[in-house]
Amino acid sequence: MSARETTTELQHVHFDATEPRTFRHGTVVAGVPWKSPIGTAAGTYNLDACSVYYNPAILGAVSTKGVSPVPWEGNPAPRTAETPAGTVNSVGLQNPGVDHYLEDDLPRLKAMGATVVSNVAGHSDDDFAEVVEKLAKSEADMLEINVSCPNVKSGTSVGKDPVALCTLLKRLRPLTDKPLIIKLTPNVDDVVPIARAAIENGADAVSLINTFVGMRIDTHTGRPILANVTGGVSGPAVHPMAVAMVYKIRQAFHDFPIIAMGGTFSGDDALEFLYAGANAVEVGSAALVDPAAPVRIATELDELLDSRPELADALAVGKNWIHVQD
Amino acid sequence: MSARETTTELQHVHFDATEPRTFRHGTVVAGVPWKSPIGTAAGTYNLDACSVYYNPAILGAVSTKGVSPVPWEGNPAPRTAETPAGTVNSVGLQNPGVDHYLEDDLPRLKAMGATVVSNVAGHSDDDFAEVVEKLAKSEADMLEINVSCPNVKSGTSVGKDPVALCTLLKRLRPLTDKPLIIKLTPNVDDVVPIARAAIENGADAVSLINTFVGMRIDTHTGRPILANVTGGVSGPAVHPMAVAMVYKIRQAFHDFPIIAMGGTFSGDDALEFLYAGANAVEVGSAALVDPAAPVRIATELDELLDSRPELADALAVGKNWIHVQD
Amino acid sequence: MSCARTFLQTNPEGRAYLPSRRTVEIVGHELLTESIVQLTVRDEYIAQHAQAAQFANLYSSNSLQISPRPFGVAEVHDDEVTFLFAVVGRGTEEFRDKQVGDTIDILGPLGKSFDLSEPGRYLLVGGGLGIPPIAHAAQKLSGRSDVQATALLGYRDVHFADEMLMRHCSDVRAIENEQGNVITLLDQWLAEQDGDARNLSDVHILTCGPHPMMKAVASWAFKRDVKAQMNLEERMGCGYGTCVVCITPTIHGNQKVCIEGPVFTREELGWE
Amino acid sequence: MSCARTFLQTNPEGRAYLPSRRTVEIVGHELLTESIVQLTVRDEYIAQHAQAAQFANLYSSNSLQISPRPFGVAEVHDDEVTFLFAVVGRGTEEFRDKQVGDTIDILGPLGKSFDLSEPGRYLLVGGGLGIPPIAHAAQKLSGRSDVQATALLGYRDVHFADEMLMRHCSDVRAIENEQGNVITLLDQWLAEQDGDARNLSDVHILTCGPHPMMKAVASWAFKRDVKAQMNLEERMGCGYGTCVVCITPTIHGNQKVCIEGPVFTREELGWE
Ligand SMILES: Cc1cc2nc3c(=O)[nH]c(=O)nc-3n(C[C@H](O)[C@H](O)[C@H](O)COP(=O)(O)OP(=O)(O)OC[C@H]3O[C@@H](n4cnc5c(N)ncnc54)[C@H](O)[C@@H]3O)c2cc1C
Ligand SMILES: Cc1cc2nc3c(=O)[nH]c(=O)nc-3n(C[C@H](O)[C@H](O)[C@H](O)COP(=O)(O)OP(=O)(O)OC[C@H]3O[C@@H](n4cnc5c(N)ncnc54)[C@H](O)[C@@H]3O)c2cc1C
Ligand SMILES: Cc1cc2nc3c(=O)[nH]c(=O)nc-3n(C[C@H](O)[C@H](O)[C@H](O)COP(=O)(O)O)c2cc1C
Ligand SMILES: Cc1cc2nc3c(=O)[nH]c(=O)nc-3n(C[C@H](O)[C@H](O)[C@H](O)COP(=O)(O)O)c2cc1C
Ligand code: FES
Ligand code: FES
Repeated sequence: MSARETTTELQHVHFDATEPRTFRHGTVVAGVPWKSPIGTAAGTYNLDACSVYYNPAILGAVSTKGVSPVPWEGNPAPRTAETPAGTVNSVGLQNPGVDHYLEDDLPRLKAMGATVVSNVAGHSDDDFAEVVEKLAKSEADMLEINVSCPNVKSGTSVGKDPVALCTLLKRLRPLTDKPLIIKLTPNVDDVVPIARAAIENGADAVSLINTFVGMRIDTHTGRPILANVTGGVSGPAVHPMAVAMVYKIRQAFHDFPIIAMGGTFSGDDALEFLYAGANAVEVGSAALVDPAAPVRIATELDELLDSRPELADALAVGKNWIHVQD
Repeated sequence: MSARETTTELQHVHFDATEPRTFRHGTVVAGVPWKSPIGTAAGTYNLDACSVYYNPAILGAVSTKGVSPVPWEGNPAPRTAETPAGTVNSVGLQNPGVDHYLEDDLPRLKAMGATVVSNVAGHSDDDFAEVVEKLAKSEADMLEINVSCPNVKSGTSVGKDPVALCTLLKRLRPLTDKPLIIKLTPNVDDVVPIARAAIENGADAVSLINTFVGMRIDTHTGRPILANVTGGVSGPAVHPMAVAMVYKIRQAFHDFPIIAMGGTFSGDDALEFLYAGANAVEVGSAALVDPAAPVRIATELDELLDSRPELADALAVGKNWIHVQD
Repeated sequence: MSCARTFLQTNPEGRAYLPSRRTVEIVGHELLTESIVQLTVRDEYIAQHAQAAQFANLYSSNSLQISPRPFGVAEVHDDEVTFLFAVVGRGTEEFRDKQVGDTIDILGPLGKSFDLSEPGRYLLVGGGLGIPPIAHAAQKLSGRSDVQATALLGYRDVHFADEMLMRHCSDVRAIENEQGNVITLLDQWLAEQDGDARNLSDVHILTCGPHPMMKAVASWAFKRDVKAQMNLEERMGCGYGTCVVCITPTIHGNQKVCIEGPVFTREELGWE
Repeated sequence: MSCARTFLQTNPEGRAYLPSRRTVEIVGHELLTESIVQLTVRDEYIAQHAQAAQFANLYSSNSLQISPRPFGVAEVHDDEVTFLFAVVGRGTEEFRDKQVGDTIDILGPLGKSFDLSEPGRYLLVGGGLGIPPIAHAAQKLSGRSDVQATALLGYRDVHFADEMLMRHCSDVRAIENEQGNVITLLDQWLAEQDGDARNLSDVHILTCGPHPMMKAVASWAFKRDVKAQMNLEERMGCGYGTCVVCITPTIHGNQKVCIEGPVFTREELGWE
């Protein structure tokens, strides 16, 4: 492989994320200003691991790993396998619990100046309510309810059922004034009715997509690679599906905030989401293979938005792009 | 890019598909013997275009383009866009109609000695019934009912609804003694109930996956690339999702024939499907980027099966692999 | 893959087998302008069989990008095949960055050719990156005593293909955007004709270029009842006729540009 | 990226910024056996900072394959960093086919190192492709007057790393499968000890190799109450601690191999 190809595909090379920087183009999501339309996606930003590569305060927001009422151990290893242009993971929401998060990660992130989206994990409505109640009194800027994890038992049952989602939201909404984001799964017949349930029952935004159910088998042994057998596929492979889902929700609801994610590896990928109708974009897998990727992508997008003033101006005041279908 | 990498990734290079060959390992699908577990996937094999690259009779089977009661013009162009490790297409089942198929493609394929899976397209139960009735009297070896096309109106409504699928099968089953395959969509909450509806209502096999809904936006213009806005994603990108769905159906139904497709680009990819529980594998997108791909893949798989006698012996008598979960 | 052997075999219906996708060597690589590349590969099979306006698929070496990149054959010498292309996206960027000695995957020749069977006056009307197949047509016509060829070329700015055309055609006229377009050249050409030459029944227009240009050429031809063959461009899924992705509306319904085209007559397209 | 500048900056909490993924040049590339490659890259930052048993991620140049490939640093000279790896899959096949002068993407150094702070006798027990970090430990210990190092190496067949170890360690003992394994070597070593040397309280085992081997070494150490540090291997999603993919059960619960390891003490793992 020559160095030449590298310049097309791996633009992170020679990119210095540690240089102090501010972006010209920001966005507003459910009333919360983001310094860039780019944030990090839940489960791919760990404070200790990432903050030595760049300052999280320069990004639009940092979505943190899902926290549950008590610490969770997650699934056994191996928890990842490579897939074409992606990976499949089965972490299963291992996390040290909401109390640890409130004492450690959250105050440290806020002290750094970061805008924080606190991702919430749960096995049941009770779990979600308990965590939301605790986060309600915290410094978190937004709460993101993960009803779409394919790696925990009953992880997506609420996220696939508009009625169950309605029940959950009726329970959570009174618990907090903070913006509530519902994180949607792509593993559904149609994402629009689920988004509608979120929108009509008090959510302030939706975020999508979480991962697609997938698996890999080791053909030497004939056995699944993941100890959990199946996992969630993310990365460039899922980008076109994510764009379609964002677009469909935007066509159905012209004004509701959407945070998009799924395979964003470049500023151009992010721009595609913004044209599809997203108000902001989060970077997940790209950060796993290059810690500085969110900053690189935010920098690339900032430049691309310079020549798209209409889109940039809309985002700056919390509006989004709508394609009028011919 | 050096020639070296080519040898890892693009094994079709210097592969002569026109050499006469027979495979050591075959399979049996719903009673129909296939000379290899590898066939072509519907919509990616056109007789005139492909038969000048290899003899279709050497493959397990040839799934032909979906045919409808009358000729269909499909969607406007552009109908394809590239996606990471895949493409998204919006052909919309353009085809010359079942009568042309019965007069031209089918007899020619049978004269060549090919095993033929006739793929059936329709907007309604009436459409499907009309085509199945005509094919029932033909030389077709198997009929595959496409209730999973994301590119035509009401293309997937039956494929997402177990009740509608049951109604359709009750209608089709009496019309023919030929094996009926139901082609499943991956755009569902859960593929198992749909497979169950097929299995319990007289289908002889299921095939999966059809394409995932996806789209691309041209970031220079901000507009969708496909004239139809959305299309169906296929190619390596979807392989891990397809493997998971095949595996889930196999875990639920240990003995029912499954034909797998989705991103098979090598013999190893096909082997993964067989270990997941498929009885046969069809090649779609790979054939679009190398006409000889199905033959190359069949040749690679044949060699891989030499060292997996247990799997090969099972397939030879119409059985499949089942993982006993620990 | 041995092309010779492949070509000797036939399928069960007696049609000759064609070589499938293969890896070939790059033997020439030149930047004609900042964004236009002339690429030459060694492929005996295409060199021997390509007809005017036939094209070949080139493929990215990056497995993320699986789709074919179709390019018209521009010129053939011995076993070498030359393409001319503009750098517009990821695939063409990658091809620009290749070097002599590198390899590239290829499939072809593909598609229907211009019909050059009749004698008469041929007007080869090319615009921008539509010029390559026009150049190939000129090469195929050159040396024929029963035809008279005139190349009418429209450029945005740099005249990147004049030289290539002049190797095959004694009458090459080119224009750039600032001065006009190929219609200007067609009008000028027409004005020069006198006497019997004003009867255009022996004139054949072969054209390739941007859609609006070809539409304008078709309309020019229609008004004067001149025969015209148009070489279309469409996004392709396979390039060899198997996927029905690359259609264009014709009077016979949607037809595949890659195998029923890329050449269509004005009448087939119903362009007036 | 300028490592120097990066290293001078600190994050809002005062921790030094680290260089992110970058492209480096391959300056050495050698096949030690048919399937074992010695790869040397120029990376000043890793060369200066890597501690024994730290590792680096290498990345495929093929965008289909995004996952990191972690490899232990085996040896460092000036600004050059050497890895030893077995060709087992797509990524390592690609790396085998690279050449001096090519580039490769890298991130590191990553992970926790062996604790070499105490004086005493170090037994460096490596098996197969677990030998690279053992070699690096030997390099780090070499020249220290307060320690005495013995390398005990187990190979399947070819002794691909004896030479490297002997550069840093005067006492290198190796065995191949046919003759026994590292436990055989440990037993032999123990049998040689007499007098005060039979008191093993100053002995530190550092080990890396296949899981069953390390388990056996841990059990050997447990029975004799010898301190042991194990260098684990696990599939990784990121390699720098952000994704919680690479866990191993410990007495403190699941811990990340990439950042809380790859080195764990026998006690932390609860291996007996
Ligand atoms: C029959 C035919 C002959 C052609 N001959 C020439 C030629 O001689 N010289 C030349 O410069 N160009 C020619 N083109 C256009 C050329 O194929 C595209 O410019 C090229 O594929 C762009 O590839 P990319 O990867 O750089 O662009 P990207 O935009 O990155 O490509 C993404 C996908 O879209 C397809 N695509 C993008 N633009 C076009 C287009 N205009 N036409 C068809 N597919 C497109 C690509 O093939 C690829 O599959 C021809 C097209 C056709 C259909
Ligand atoms: C901390 C650490 C240090 C290592 N040091 C060395 C070393 O010095 N020398 C050496 O030969 N090997 C070492 N390994 C193992 C090495 O990482 C794998 O052999 C290599 O990643 C295989 O890559 P592949 O693309 O050829 O294999 P593939 O099977 O094609 O890889 C697919 C994916 O699985 C991962 N994977 C496959 N096998 C392993 C494995 N055994 N451990 C972790 N991930 C794996 C790959 O990284 C990749 O993401 C180390 C592993 C770890 C975790
Ligand atoms: C290792 C890993 C862990 C994840 N953990 C979470 C999580 O805790 N909560 C959540 O809502 N999503 C989680 N996700 C999903 C991502 O936030 C994101 O939605 C998904 O990966 C798609 O984006 P990407 O393709 O950019 O990675 C995780 C993804 C990965 C790869
Ligand atoms: C261009 C194109 C046309 C297709 N047409 C049909 C069709 O007519 N009927 C059908 O059941 N599936 C059709 N499919 C779906 C394929 O048969 C297959 O299920 C899907 O592409 C996944 O396999 P792959 O990744 O190997 O392509 C089509 C796919 C493509 C790419
Ligand atoms: S591109 Fe596939 S039929 Fe023309
Ligand atoms: S590999 Fe990501 S935390 Fe260890």
